[in-house]
Amino acid sequence: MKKWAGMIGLTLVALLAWAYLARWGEPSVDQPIAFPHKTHVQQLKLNCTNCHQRAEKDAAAGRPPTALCFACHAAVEAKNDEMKKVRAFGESGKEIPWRRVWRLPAHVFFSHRTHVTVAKVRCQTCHGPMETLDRPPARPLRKLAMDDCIGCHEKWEWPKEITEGGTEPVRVAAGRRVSTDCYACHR
Amino acid sequence: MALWGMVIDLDRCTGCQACVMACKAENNVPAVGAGEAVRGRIISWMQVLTEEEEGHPGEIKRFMPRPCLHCDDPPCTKVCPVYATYRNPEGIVTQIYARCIGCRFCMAACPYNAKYFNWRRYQKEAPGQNPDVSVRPKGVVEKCTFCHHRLQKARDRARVEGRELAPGEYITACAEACPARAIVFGDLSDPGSDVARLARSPRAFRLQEELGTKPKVIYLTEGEGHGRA
Amino acid sequence: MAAREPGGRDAALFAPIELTGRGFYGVVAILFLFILWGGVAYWVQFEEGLGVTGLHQPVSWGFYVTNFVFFIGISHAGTLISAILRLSKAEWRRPVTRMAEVITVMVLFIGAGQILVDLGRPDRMMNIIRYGRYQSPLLWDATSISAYLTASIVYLYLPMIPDIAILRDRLQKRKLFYTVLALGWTGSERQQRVLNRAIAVMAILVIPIAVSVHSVVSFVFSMTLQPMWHSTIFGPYFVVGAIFSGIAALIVAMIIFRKAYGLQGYLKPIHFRYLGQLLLIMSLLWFYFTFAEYLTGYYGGTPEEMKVFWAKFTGPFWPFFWGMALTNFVIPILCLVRLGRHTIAKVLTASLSVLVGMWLERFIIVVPTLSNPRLPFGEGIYWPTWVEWGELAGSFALFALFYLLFTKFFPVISIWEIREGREVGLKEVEERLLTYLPDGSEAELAETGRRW
Amino acid sequence: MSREHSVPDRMARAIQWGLAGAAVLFIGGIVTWISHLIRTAWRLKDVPSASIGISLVAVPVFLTLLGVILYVFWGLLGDRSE
Amino acid sequence: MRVTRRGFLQVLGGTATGAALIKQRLVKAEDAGQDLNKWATPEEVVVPSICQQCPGGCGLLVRTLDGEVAGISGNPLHPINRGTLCPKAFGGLQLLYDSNRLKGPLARDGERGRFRPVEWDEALSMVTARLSDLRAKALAHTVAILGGQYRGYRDTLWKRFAQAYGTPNYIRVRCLPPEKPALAHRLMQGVTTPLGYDLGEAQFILSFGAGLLEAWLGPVHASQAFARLRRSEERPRGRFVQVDPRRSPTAIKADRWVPIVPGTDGILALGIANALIREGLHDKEFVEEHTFGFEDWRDQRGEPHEGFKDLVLREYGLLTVSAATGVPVKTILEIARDLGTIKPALIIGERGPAYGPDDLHTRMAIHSLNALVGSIGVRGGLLIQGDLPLAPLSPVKQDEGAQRGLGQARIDGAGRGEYLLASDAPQVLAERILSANPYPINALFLFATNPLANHPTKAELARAFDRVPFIVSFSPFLDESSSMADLILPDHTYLERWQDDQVTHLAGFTCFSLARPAATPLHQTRNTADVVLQLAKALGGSIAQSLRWEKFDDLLRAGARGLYEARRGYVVSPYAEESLRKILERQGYWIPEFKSFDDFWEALGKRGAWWDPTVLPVSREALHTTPSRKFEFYSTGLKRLVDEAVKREGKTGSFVRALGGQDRGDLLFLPAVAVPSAQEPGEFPLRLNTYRLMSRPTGGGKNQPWLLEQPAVHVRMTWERWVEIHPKTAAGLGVKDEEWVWVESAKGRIRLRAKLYAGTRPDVVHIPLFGGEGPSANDLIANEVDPFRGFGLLNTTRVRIRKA
Repeated sequence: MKKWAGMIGLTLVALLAWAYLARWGEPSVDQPIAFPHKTHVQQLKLNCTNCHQRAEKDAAAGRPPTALCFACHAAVEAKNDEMKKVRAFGESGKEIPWRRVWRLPAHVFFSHRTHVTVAKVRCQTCHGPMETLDRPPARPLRKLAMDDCIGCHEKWEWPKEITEGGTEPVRVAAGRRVSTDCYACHR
Repeated sequence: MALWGMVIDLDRCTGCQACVMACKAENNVPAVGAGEAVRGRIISWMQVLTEEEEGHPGEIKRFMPRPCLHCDDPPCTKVCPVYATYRNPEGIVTQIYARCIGCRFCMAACPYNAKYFNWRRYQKEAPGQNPDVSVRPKGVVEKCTFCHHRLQKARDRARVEGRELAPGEYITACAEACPARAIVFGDLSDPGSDVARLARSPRAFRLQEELGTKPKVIYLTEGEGHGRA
Repeated sequence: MAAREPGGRDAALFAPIELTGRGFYGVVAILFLFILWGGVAYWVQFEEGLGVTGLHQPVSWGFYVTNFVFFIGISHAGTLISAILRLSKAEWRRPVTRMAEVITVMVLFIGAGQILVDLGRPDRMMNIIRYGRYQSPLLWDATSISAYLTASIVYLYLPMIPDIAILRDRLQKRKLFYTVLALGWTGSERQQRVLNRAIAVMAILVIPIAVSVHSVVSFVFSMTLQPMWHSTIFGPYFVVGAIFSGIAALIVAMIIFRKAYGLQGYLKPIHFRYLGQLLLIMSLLWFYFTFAEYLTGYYGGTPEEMKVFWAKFTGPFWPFFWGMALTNFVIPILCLVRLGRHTIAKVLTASLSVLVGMWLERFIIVVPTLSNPRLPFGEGIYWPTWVEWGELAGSFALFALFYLLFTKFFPVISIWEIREGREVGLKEVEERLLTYLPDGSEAELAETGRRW
Repeated sequence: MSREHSVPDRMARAIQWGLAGAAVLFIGGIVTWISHLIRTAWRLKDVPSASIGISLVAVPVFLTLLGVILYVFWGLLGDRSE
Repeated sequence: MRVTRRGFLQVLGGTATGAALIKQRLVKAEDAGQDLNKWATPEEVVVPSICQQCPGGCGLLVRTLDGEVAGISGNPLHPINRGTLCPKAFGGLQLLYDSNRLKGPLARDGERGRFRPVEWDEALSMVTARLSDLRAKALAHTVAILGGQYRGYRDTLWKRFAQAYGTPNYIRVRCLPPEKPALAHRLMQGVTTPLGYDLGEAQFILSFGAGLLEAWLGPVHASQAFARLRRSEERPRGRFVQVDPRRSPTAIKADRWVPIVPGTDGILALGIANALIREGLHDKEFVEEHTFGFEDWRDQRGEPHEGFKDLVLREYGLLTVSAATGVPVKTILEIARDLGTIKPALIIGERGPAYGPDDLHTRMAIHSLNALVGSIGVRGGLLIQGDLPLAPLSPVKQDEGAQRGLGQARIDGAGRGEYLLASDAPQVLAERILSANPYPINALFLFATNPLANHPTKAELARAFDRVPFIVSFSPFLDESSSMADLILPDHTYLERWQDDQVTHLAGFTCFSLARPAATPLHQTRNTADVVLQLAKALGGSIAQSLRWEKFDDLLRAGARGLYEARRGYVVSPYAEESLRKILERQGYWIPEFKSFDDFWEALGKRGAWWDPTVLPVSREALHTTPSRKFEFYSTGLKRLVDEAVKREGKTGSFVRALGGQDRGDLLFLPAVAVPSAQEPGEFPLRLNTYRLMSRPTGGGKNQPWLLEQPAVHVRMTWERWVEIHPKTAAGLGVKDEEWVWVESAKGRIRLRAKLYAGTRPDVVHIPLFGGEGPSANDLIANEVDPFRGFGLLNTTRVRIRKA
């Protein structure tokens, strides 16, 4: 009798664990090219927004256009297979079929450009230490939840030079804080 | 802080339902299908109601487009058990789909029946939808949001450009589509705005005013007179 | 088997726990069928969404909310009645209280479950706990129902402790179970004092909680601005209705167990006559409240209110409304005015009628208001689907099953209270009676004299 | 009934005290929950008065219930250990 | 703390596992729809386009994301709709992404109705082979092209193709051809281009059954004008009267709804004329100076003729009119007084319902009111609609084969005999094909039309189609007609193709809209205009020479050059710029905006339209191009036509018979409508009135769920079609709301849901012509032909109703 109870209990626990793990586990993403962020950021001293240009211009950061890669890689000698692939894509005029790794739920409005150009949040704050990667990440380096957004929004204070200027964003956010209204982000 | 509101001129409204369809397209409101529609489950954030002549049932007197009225004292938000619907600082009555538990208390409490429920999962993400608005899952309540995603985008643009939101930069899809320009949308707290000026018109009235819900959608009656107000 | 024990006198009370016959399994099987229906219905609803019900715009609440109000109403059977009887030291309560209290506990689970069944996103029900807000009457419900549930369980459990001790000592099976629950009861004086005091406190505490529960349930409706909901007397109206349906449910349960477990010796016609009289009073009280509620609405005559009013009186809901009037008032009155003969049959008829009637009353409160919105919409007629019927059947069956299982673990009539009645009750009553009368005891007189 | 402290007896006592603990946890949980709701309402400026008002009634009721439960546990179990 | 409490409570409820599993399932269910490779927000491009859901011609802005359409809004620069839209426009999204669209060309596989997919090249060569073959056998004229509701260069292209190939049978299947001037306008004013309606400036509008705010010329344009009539800053609220047996949404919005016995509109108009003249409220100056035939007159031979005035005063006394029309005398008088005193007033009869057998004279009677109140050629009245200065195309080269083919009579007989005044006569098409009169049809092209669903003679047409050995359809859907085809070459939907639009009937300004493809084509479909060019090229010879453009956009470009060189008009621009231009242009200045045609073309593509905002200062004389240079109450044009016909065919010729007979004498040329004698109700006591819904004016688009869900605002009905019955009539029949009923006519019967609707005359029932799913009113409509439009009469059928 007791054994049975124990068994049932164990199964239950296992089931629970499985359910939770299954929820957390996200499919890993294989990229068409083993892009090394480390080489580009640490060695070549590129900024994130040098390639991810739309992060400064648009709500979505998007992917860098292949033409941008090709701009450099057309001139640089292709040292390995990956670089040859870049060249091949560039010459064919086709976009590299990058796959998305980071994605927000559809009900979230998130503007990269506000966070990058106005609030000057570092990319790594949300994306994690991308500059250390030799290979593209198979899954997001950091897992973000709503509490992360709110935590930052509640603590955030606008830099002095902006508040003293008294420009619009500060007044919209009612004081030195940014909005924590649900409708600022939910859509 | 802005106070978003809408004026609907019933004298101009022709009951064409352009607002209804504009809203559906803008907000990814699903078509529920013939079977569900017959069961009375059409979702229509903006709905053109027909008012009948008193004493002459069946004789339509006027058309009355009814979005969510975004009451300043909304009966629906009081009853929400999880803060999925509340009046935000700019007067928009929200609906947070990710929070809603689908108890439908707000639907029962809304005297204007402006809230709609996803009785089933009516649609998935598909081409043709507006990417600025999320597709609602089954089991949650949805309603007119005054196209607040347009506000998000407009504000984002203004913020990046380091300026105030310009009047007219943010209007709802229904106001934009209305061929008779019967719907005027804007900031009620700005006394110079069109919407505030029209709201002061002697023709202005609010739906079920006696309930004390203080709707921010203001109607203008039909009638003789001169000029727009 | 029971006869070999000294307590063989109350063998009928032990029998259900000691012996399990074929009848029991038969009943359980039937109940399981209904529960299965409910279960399948819920699974379908969970997969497909609430679309499988008959709900629609604008009738967004239907059977489930009706059931919720109804079941929470039934729960007043118990604890409230038993508490009042205990406090008033009504001696005829002894075989009644346990059954009443069990109803409360079991039905509260079922009632609260209705809300979960009604949710569009049951997976998010934890949101109520994580992000709940007290401005919503739904949270008031959650709080008062959990208080009531806690109190009811305690109030059911405390008077059961001596019985559990008896079972612990008497039965060979489930030794640990009874040992734990008996809390080491030996019947010592101190233990008796503690228990009696606790029961007394609980009896007092449980009454306001019970009243609050159904008031709060009514607030779900009356806090909105909707016609025929937004009413100040909804609180007491619901409480009266709840007690009304509670007594009816209690009577039905008593009659069933009397027959099934052969408890004729404990539950005599006199019990039913008393309960019947109580039911009669509640019927009249219910009628008074209904009358007051509808008269106020009618006299005020606001158009929205009248739309709902006529929808109930002559509109699509007339069969429900007049059915309710018939079953809640006419039939009970006819059955209960003279209880001299065929007491049990009459009381049973009246009770069953009231159960149907009170369910209809809840339905007639929930649905017509929603299907007659203020603005000119298409008025929708609501009719439930097999899913909702399944949930209704399943809920009743689940309740019956819970109750039945309870009787297999614990005596359905308080053994020690019956014994106490036999042993000390008679004397106590006599003494107490004397203190009521003008020629009371000397001490009493002396005290009165001093005060004057 | 034997007075010895047999194994099941000790286990029974453990479970009994466990039950009392569960009651404390349960009602403690509810009280914490209520205070959490007050805090949330305060933070969101969402009618904290309603939360406080209700908690003023609900918390004492729950505490009283807890009191009764503990009183019984203590009273009955305590008696036997004497 | 939170975790403990949560965990604890979960255990308490025994819900932990359940919740986790549930959550798991839901999360999965929600993710399933997401395309994992899709980027959330690709680059957004806004492309101007033209709405093709009705002939309104509104400008669109289509929001696209990587070639996927993400939304439609009105083009704020477009002069027709100024950024606003009607409900149909949004259905375009669902039309584009309709799952029932054909994925590529289909060829018949065995019997009709079965198909196999084919490649475009193969399909085109099949058509070419067939066309060459027929031409070689001197049977070019046996190719018939049925075209639907479209205009502009697609019409030009087909016309050219027919002319170059050598078939006279380019037949349009439209009951309301809006490009032509209305017959009444042509006969009474002599105009050859359509008239424009200055609705926005009118102060009083009297409409005879025209669904002004629903499905008239353009609902958006009309709604804007209506709004201006109702509320504008600078003038008092205008008045609007709707004469209609049905209280349509337009009638609901009117200040006065005049329910009328169907088909008696002309009599009412003459009654109003009577009251106007009797009370001396007509515009005496205009009548005296600009009209002919008002007073009695003598012709060159000295024979006396009765004038309009005498006719009206003699024949159309208010009591007579009131009895015939069911409109109270008081109402007639009040309308006449408003009409005579509120200026400018506008009377609309064009594109109203078919008024019955005496349709032409009814329309003449209605139009004569415009002359009586002097609303011709004035602000707020009727204006002349100028032609677009498009570049003329080189003349069609016709070889011998083409000339021979074109020398043949048209199969539908349009332009001859009783159909002398009709440009197309699809109503008789079925009968002619079936009887091979005057010749059999060997090939049939179906473009933008679905006659087997939308035409009253659909049953006959279906049989006729069986006789045609080769049918090519260009429909993007497998609809009733295309499923009869041998070959389906699916067209793009309008958001995927190059196209133009040339809207007529505006408030005097001219407008050319241009759209380039907004969405990347979803399927293997092709713009039919391109396909026609490809066919012409494959056929070679003079056909290829006549249609020598590579792509349709080359043709558009060639035509638009005319606009660039016209030295007037502008590519639409923001309001401020535009008003400045208007002022300058009124003073005779015109500033070129572009240095080259390429710049012009690019701007046209980016902004969506060219227009000439300046209403040409047209003198009243220019509006009257009749022999008398006046507005003719007595139509000498009609007299000439009749005289010629009599000369040709004799006094009993078919044309004269179609007009109502020679024995009516002068009444034939005056707006005289015979007062019908009272009819016994008989077997079919109710009149059937068909009407067009705002949401579905021209049929088609079965898979636009938003519109089908809420098709009408005045009755609550969804997806299905319905019949509107007056509650009193319904009570007499024992019919309740939403019950099924049989609607029966002499032709057939259909089962519909009854909707009780108080806004109607009790003796009339109404069925929307097009709408949701369900049987069509075409199954009831008697196959009566209107000889002046060549289409069936849609509103004259009598029916009865039984409970089903």
